[in-house]
Amino acid sequence: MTVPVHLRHDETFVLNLGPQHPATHGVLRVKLTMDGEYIVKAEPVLGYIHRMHEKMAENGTFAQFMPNTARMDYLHALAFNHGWALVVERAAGIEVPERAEYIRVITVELNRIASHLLWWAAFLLDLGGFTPLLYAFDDREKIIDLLERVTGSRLTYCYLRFGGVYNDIDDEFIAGTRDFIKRLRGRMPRLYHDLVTHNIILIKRIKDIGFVTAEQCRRYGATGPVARGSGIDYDIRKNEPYSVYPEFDFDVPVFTEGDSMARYMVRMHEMEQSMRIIEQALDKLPGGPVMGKAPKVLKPEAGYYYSAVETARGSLGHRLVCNGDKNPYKLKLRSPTFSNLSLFGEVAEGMLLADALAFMGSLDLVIPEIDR
Amino acid sequence: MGLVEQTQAALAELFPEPALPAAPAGEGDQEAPPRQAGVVVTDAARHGSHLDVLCRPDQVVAVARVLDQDGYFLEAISGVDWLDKGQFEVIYDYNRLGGEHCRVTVRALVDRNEPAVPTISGVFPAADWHERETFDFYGIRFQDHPNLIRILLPEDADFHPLRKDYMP
Amino acid sequence: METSIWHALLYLVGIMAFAGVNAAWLGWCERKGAARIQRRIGPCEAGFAGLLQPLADGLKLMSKQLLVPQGVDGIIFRVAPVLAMIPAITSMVVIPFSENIGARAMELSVLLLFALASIGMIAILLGGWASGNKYAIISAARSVSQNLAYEIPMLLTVITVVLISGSMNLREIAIDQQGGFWHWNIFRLENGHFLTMWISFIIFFICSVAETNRAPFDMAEAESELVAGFMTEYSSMGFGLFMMGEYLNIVVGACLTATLFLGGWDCPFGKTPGVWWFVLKIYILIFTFIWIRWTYPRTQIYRLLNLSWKILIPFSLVNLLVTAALIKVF
Amino acid sequence: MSGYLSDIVTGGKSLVTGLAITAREFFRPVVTEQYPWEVPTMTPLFRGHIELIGNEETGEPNCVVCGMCQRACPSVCISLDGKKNESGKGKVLTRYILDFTKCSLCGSCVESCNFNALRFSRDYNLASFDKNDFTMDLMKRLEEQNRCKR
Repeated sequence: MTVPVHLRHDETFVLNLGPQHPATHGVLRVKLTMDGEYIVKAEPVLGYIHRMHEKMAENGTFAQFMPNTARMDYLHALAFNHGWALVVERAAGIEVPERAEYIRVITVELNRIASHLLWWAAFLLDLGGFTPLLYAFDDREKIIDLLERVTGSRLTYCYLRFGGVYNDIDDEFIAGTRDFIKRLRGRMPRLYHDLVTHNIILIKRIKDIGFVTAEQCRRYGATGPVARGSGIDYDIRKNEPYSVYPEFDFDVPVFTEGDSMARYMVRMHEMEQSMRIIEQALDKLPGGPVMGKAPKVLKPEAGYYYSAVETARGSLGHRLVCNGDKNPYKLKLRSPTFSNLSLFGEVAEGMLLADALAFMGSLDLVIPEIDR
Repeated sequence: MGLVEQTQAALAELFPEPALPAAPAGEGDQEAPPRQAGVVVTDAARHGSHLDVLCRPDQVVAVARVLDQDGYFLEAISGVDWLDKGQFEVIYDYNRLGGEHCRVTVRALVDRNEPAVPTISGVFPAADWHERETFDFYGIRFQDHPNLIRILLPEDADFHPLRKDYMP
Repeated sequence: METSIWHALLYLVGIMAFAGVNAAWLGWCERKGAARIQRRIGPCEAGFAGLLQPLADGLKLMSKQLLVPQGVDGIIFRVAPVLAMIPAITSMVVIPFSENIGARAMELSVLLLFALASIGMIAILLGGWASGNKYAIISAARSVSQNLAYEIPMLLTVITVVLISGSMNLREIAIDQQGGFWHWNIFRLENGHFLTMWISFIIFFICSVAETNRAPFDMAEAESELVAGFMTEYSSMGFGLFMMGEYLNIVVGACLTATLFLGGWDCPFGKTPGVWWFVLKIYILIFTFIWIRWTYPRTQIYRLLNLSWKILIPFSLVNLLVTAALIKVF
Repeated sequence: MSGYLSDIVTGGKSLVTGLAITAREFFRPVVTEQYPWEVPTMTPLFRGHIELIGNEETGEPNCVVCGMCQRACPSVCISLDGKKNESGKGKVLTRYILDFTKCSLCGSCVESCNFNALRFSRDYNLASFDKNDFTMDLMKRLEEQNRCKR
């Protein structure tokens, strides 16, 4: 509830939120011009963790860029792998066997739940609640152990290959995933909803805070849970189906209020939907190879290619320009949080500092993904 | 696919002379005769975008305004450095937020020595940061952009890293 | 209570020991309690079950260099942490630990306690203002408005207790509640006081949590917003003193709640009153402080002030009215 | 007025349920693993830094110095060279240095080697004060393994 107050522009002082600040989850710096505790103007300053992935893509071959994709959004690394694999497979015309598609969907959705769990934990930590973090990390640890069995790494996965996946999943993984889903479904109502979602302090802290209208989302290009919290029914898995998503029935949670509470509820429901997808994928898991045939050195046909993938934070786009030799000629990574954050300046005006942080937490920022 | 035709028609008024339907986008740029400005339908399954619009830099704002009316949102702005042809290329990607899916790619070629493209941050505020980033990496000046300064590189950097002739 | 020099010296040492031990080992209790709630173990390496951890922390804090940043008001910067510690310790003088253990039983001991509590508030304000750090200034402004907002309902609820016990002297209040838990102020059955006393107890407890800048109300030292609030610029013992001051405030808050509402050193079955009952009650209350801290997120400054001005104060006023009426009627 | 009261009642109830949940959690067993004392079990696919595979009898590395891993590595961490084999056919590995500071454990080298000469090692506590400890000589490491195997 941003109190409409006349902001005196003469007695303001500039406060640097970041780059070392507990609430910015990484090295984001926001230059706040403040009048007392009200924000007169907020201007995010980026680039503190910029590594120029796009130049690395141009210098290395297509396969050599796969490890980089996981270093951008380390919370949902598999979706970034998936995006890069998708655009190169489209460019080079590589077929992916059915089983590999299913394994990709299962691991990506597991990674999405892990990402939402970590977002929930960090969001509660921003709002001052310490204990939920430990409960969320307890669950997330189960997912990471499962994914480590299959991919070999715990956070920055390099699991997908052009034309399939690195190696097959075994029965222990499938059994482990089913137990995990049963366990999380058991804990969700009590530890997540009763302890936190229905808590009056939390409701008052994030309800009616940080209103983002659908028009603002469209003009700033915000996608993912931020857009779905403002009433825009846009999920790439449904609107622009890729991989084998059309074969699963899951619904896209959309809330129309557009405040932090709506974005919070969107992500909590999305965890439930991801579990549904995983269960259906495990039931319909076909046999067969996990690696299609792909040439060792890829030389895709010259042209312009674009692929969009739904990550936990929004639509990740790869704009690829090839000129026929073994290196990508140009790769532009459209990171979802880059656009989601661009509306922060406009929405945070007139807000309290504490509300601005609750709003920033509900945007679910991952800074290395913004700075690339 | 009503939406694609409808958008194509909306964009067609901007380009009076008929577009060359023969060469779809990016097919062997060198041999095919250079495409006139125009709208071409491309195969989305492979190239990701339904419509490919090649336009002159000064038409960029007009195209943006047409797409803004149709309810598109700006997904990304990327620059490409065609060193051998001595040209920069700015690619605008527009997409639909919800409803039927249709992605429009607008490409504008600009001379390499004095690259100047009018800004569309008036129409789409999302373009503000994307244009600053393209300026940061390529040095393409976006005319009357609210504050065209570097966004990702340190302020005192005097180089444009993504240019093909950039040697660290 | 004769006041010979030996008596004073004995109590000086006794209170300093009690304060020192409590300030250090409450940190240990907090970390252990938080760990158990979060289903982990907490400090368990230093000594048996981590009991030497506070010594290790204290040693570390003392060995660090006290940095006084440039452009800081030197004197106030150094005085503020000490000022945060003094009221917490001096208010232990008037707390009646048991029948014959109690440093000084003054007539207006309740009033003295509240005067000292506001000195604690001033210490936070000075600490925040003197360190010249923007975050600290915001935190100082916040803590003043918060402590002010929660002092009033606290006073109003204490007045209801004083009305019932008839005296401002903590010892008399405690003696008045002797003889079994049905005599305690909360469960006092005669002339229907238990009704109003329950509301006073809850309001008083909320206010003491807010007064010590704890848990849902830790606006002054909000880690995720103001980095470390007024303690941002303090290092080594400056920070240490502020932390110990906070823990001692919790002890004083718990002692006050125990004395006013839970019958001081009285045994629940009225047979063996003694100081251990008093200490047991304090530590149960302190555990609830810890318990609350590790359950709830932090409120926002507006909700905090609304809670006090719009809910706690009206309720405590009505409560005061009802108590006065009940006394008049019966 | 009713909104005011109902707000307090529902708020109070949610606070009490919150306390009840944390109380229940307070008494439940500990979930965390005490690391230095209890070591977690290692998954089969764990990726330590890479190491050479020696064939069982002679203990010589299987590597034929084809340089595929060197080319596949995105961050150029592997540098190896070999000399002509006396009997004239093929090459023998003389030096194999891995610069682990730049390695991103992507596995391209292990995948690109089709002579079964590389695999992921399984040691994970690699802390050291000196950066040069991480430019590892995998040949020496293979000899040590062979020596301690005998």
